[in-house]
Amino acid sequence: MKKLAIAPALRDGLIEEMRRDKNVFCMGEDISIPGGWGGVFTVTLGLEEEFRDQLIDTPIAEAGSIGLGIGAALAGLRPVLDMQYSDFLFLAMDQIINHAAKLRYMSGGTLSVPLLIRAPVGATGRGAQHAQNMERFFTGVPGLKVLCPATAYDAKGLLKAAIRDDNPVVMFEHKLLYGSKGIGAATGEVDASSEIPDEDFIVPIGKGIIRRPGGDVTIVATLLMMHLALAAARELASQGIEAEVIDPRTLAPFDWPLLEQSVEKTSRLIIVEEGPKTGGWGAEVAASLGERMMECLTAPIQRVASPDIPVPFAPELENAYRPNVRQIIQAAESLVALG
Amino acid sequence: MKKLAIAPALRDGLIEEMRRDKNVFCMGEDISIPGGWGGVFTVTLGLEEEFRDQLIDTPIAEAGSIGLGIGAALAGLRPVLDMQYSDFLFLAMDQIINHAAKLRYMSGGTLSVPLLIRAPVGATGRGAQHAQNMERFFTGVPGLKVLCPATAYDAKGLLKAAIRDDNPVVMFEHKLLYGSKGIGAATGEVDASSEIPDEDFIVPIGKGIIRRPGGDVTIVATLLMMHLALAAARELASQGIEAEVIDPRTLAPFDWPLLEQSVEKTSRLIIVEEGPKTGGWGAEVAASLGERMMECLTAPIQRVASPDIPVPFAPELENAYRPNVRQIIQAAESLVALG
Amino acid sequence: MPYSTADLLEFHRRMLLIRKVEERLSQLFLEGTIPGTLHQSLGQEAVAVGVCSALRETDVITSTHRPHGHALAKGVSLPSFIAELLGKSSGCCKGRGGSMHVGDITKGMLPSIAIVGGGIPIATGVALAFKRRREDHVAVSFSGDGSVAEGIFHEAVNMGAIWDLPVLYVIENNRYAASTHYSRNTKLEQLSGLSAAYGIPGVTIDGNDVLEVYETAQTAVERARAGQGPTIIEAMTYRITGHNRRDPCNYMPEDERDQALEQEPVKRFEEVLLRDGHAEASLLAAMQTELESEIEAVIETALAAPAPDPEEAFRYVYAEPVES
Amino acid sequence: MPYSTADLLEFHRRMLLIRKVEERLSQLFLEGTIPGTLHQSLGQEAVAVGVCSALRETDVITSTHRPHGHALAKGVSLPSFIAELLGKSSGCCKGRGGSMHVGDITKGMLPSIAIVGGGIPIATGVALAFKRRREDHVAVSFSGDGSVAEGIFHEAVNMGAIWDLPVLYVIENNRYAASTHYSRNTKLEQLSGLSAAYGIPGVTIDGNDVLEVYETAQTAVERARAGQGPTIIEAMTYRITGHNRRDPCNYMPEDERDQALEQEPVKRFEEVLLRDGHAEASLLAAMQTELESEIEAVIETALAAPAPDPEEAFRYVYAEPVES
Ligand SMILES: Cc1ncc(C[n+]2csc(CCOP(=O)(O)OP(=O)(O)O)c2C)c(N)n1
Ligand SMILES: Cc1ncc(C[n+]2csc(CCOP(=O)(O)OP(=O)(O)O)c2C)c(N)n1
Ligand SMILES: [Mg+2]
Ligand SMILES: [Mg+2]
Repeated sequence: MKKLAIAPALRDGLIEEMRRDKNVFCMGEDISIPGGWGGVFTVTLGLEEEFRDQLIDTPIAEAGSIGLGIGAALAGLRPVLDMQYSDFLFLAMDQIINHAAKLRYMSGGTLSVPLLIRAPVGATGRGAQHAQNMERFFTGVPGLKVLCPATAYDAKGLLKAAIRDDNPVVMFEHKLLYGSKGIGAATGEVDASSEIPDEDFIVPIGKGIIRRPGGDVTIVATLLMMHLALAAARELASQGIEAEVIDPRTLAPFDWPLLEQSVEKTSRLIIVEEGPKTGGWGAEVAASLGERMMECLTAPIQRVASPDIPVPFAPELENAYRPNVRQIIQAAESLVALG
Repeated sequence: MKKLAIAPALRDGLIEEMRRDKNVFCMGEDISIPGGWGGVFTVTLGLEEEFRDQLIDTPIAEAGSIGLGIGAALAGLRPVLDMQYSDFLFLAMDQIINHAAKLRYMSGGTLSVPLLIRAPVGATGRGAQHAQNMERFFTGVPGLKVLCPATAYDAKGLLKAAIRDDNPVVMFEHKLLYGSKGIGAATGEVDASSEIPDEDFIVPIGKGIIRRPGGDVTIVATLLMMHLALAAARELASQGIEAEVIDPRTLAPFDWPLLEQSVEKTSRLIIVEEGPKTGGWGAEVAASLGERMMECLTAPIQRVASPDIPVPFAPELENAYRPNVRQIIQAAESLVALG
Repeated sequence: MPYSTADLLEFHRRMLLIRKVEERLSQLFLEGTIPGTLHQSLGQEAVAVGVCSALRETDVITSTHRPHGHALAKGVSLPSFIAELLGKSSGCCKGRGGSMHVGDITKGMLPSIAIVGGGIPIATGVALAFKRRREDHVAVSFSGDGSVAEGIFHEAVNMGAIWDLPVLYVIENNRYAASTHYSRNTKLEQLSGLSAAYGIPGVTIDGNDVLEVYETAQTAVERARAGQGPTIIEAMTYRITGHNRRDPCNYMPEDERDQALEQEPVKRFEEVLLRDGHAEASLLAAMQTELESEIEAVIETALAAPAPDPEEAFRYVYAEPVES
Repeated sequence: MPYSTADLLEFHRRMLLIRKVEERLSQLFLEGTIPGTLHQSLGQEAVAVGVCSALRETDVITSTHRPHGHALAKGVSLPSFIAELLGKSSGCCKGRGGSMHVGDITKGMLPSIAIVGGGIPIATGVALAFKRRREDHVAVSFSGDGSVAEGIFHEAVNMGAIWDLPVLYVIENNRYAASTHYSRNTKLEQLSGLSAAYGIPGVTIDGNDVLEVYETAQTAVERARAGQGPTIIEAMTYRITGHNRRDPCNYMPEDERDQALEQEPVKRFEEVLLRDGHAEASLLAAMQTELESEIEAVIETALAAPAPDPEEAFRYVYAEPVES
């Protein structure tokens, strides 16, 4: 056991998987330049020596790189693509959605695309084009899996599971949770580090976790928001409201049974999401739970999310963009007040 | 007044706007090649003579073309981009979402991007890459407007409104509704033609319409699904169930008051959407209505949508993909049965 | 290069197979038997056959919305190919793909890709895998003259070039992208000139001469297998049919079309075979009859095959989880 | 070209302004006064100043994540520029943009674009508008050596070329894209060689020589204004600072860095001015002092300016509806 932040935990995961299976390799911009940074967030730092043969520094060509990744995956390799910032995924949507996600289906099940794309999300003072939460654009795309680890344990475990999975997977990592001192470093007050077992382990894709049990209200959240939800739950407890915090860990597939059990118990649901409220992944959770569990709900499902605006630069505006603990507490109080 | 199908109604709209304002121009692949087709669905057919100067045939370069459109719009022109098939929008997501949608905000309101993108949607026997409904990917993107005309009147009126709008707009048109004999022609059994006034008119962006009044259940649907909803409503009426069919006509902005009034009356809501159910625009409608109107609902909000699969080729499979009248009727019956 | 008569007849047979299949498909489409759309490669058979004849089964190709010739030339079985176009579960993609997505990886063809340019990076990625595994296979990306304007062409070819990947970029220049003549969209005389941007060889050849195509492909394939990287091959040809079955081709000047019909590869090669005494007319006629009856038999079987079960529409979206 | 002493001093003043502003910004960033990130253009001032000096206010530029030099050279006012970096509502983008998105259309600069390559088609589209309106303005796209691998570069430059648009593609080759040397990602000796793919002129110049940059830009601008289409200008330069303020540049060989510091444009031009007798050292020192105190005053004002009101975060998402 050792305590690690997310960036080094991911690094360990890559090391283990690249050792285990020579078909695994990493591709991305600036991931293994000698004297460089090991990617913007240091995840591949120091790997160049042992894995010179399993690291490919690419030109700035996101669509092409992912396209090459798809080809390599179809041919039996297991590429792990580093996206620097998830906002750049918009450049590669065609390759991901029209190709990676569909080729298995289009081939009548004869092919598979074991591709992992790692993409950092979150607003961190960089303005509108390096800040988005992109989960909504991939959740619900048939053929894709979408992961959102909030802790170092999950980051490593899901990374390893994704590398071994035969499907295309997009893993979103939150910049404020890395705990890295990389060139894109952005300090979050949140500690996402975990005790990491020495043995090989994976976190199964599609299994959520109860981060904190409670009987009064269910709060579902991922990534940075999961940590804010926990902070809110602690404050709520001091007011006598026991929130159950559910971290689905993966958005596709989604652990419906876990959430349903929780809501059966609490009969109240809050979804917390970074990113514009309209059309976020939280909409699907609310719609789907509403469809199936309306009769157990004592109050409407609430979504705490960002306003429907591009991510602004100035810290005062960005703070108005990023959902906060106060809002989660208020949502919980108002639900409980409804009876 | 004359009766027109959607393709000729759009053509008339383009003619009127290009005559009215020389800053309006069309760009796209194969839109004005002499001896060609006027775009895949004939919308710009025959315009080359009068508007030689306002039609630009582009290379196959969707991201670049939209990028050029953005630049031209920033510089004061009003480009109308033709996408051939909306599936190709994935190639241009970066230009649309990272640039067109945000530049006004990023510039502190000093710039605007009056750009219209026309993009045909719908499954029509062409397999997984020429068939998607892309509305979900643009609805909820701050800065964008999203239009979905189901009739020729709305198509022309919304087109004209969009061209005059100072924001980037994506207009989805359904291939099975065009009524064109274009090279991509796909026969729909549905007649979407309308009586079109001779005078100048627009359909305001953000205003929905009640296509059929009814007191028992509200059905909200756009494009082809709106016509299926009407067909379902007619059959339901014969069973004594009066469905109110709401066509929001635009998904962003969305006419919430119209829908809310309807649901207040009927207390039951069905959303019909072509495209995978998970994460569709219907999720937002269900989540949002559920959040605000739970107490008026006598039954859970139902979504009738496609299964979570890529669009399959074989007609038998495609029919299982495309939501149908039967499913809408069943959803309505089950809601009414719940009391 | 010295060819045996048998070799030459085999080139001809392969081209004729494509020609006859496509002519028949066109009828099936007009009858309404083939759903969706249909992009034929009539007139372009020499490119598919010339290139694929220089490949092994283990080499992998990607194709486009116009993949029939490539599929048949690469060895996708006729029954599974026809069944796919008819949307049958016996199709090479079990009816999920259709005309624009035929392929069979066991024959070295990925499901073909109907997003213009979309297959170019994928072929390059397959080549990357070959190189990483030190296998001497090559990948071939077929794409049209229209595809070179897409950004993905540029990204992929550049990566193929800088990493010396074993891949051929075959640009099938049939003069038109849909209704648009290629000269409208480039300042270059020939699209092979694009190779200058990537520091790799680029050649323009007569794509209607099956032997020239074959020989050019062979050279490029050898280069690729030897680790010397990619080649751009621009094969000049002509689509002697519509972009799809609904296209009257009014944008093609009549004299251009007439000239193209003169130059079309099947007839041309037939003339060479007769002229040089490799075959009698009767032998060629017999070959054609044989092919036609094979095709008829295949179509009959395919028509009788069951459509996919709608209950099965949900299969094949995800691969099964792998045990860890 | 004959330059007056006043002209030469003006080139110097413009470069020095950028240099001094950026040095000061770096301190403000390290103190934590500037939020977010900071990409400086130290060492690249001659490109910004040389090119923008060949432009009119009505000409329009697009820039990148590294836009400070371009903004100041194009005439974005120092107060609104500094205020933007500090996230103030008096900023040129009212605090919505930040360091990577500065711009002011009234000075002919779009909000700069931090998606590598993203501004290239936009500049081309601005040029399209100029051409359609028969205005003789030009558009200039600034982008780095890293941007040429993006597909959007290819799509946009090709359209600029085939339609003879009045646009300059200025590739600021500072040798590195983030930590990656440009030679890793191309087989070409010089990136100007890419112009061969588009049938337009391409030149490589010493981007640290402000006069060479200016003259090259002038020629290309004249071509563009005359309707003769775009030019690719590769300006060789060097980033004598980190990619951003956190970068120790360990990937840069020491001798390469030392040499680059020798060649850096501000010092070089200063030496020329002194050598050729255009200025005394004291005059240059006075110029610097003046700039420094101007900058200090501007920073002081900006620091005292109010931050944007969070209630106002929702403004500027949509343009108001236009009456029909
Ligand atoms: C990205 C993309 N844009 C547009 C289309 C629509 N489209 C299908 S085929 C075609 C023309 C392709 O021309 P070319 O590459 O020359 O191939 P050819 O049809 O001549 O074989 C177009 C524009 C598409 N399928 N994909
Ligand atoms: C599409 C995209 N990919 C990656 C990045 C991350 N990134 C920011 S700057 C940079 C390097 C750019 O290099 P270059 O174009 O040479 O410009 P320079 O930084 O040298 O000015 C990268 C990779 C980005 N901003 N956009
Ligand atoms: Mg072609
Ligand atoms: Mg650079």
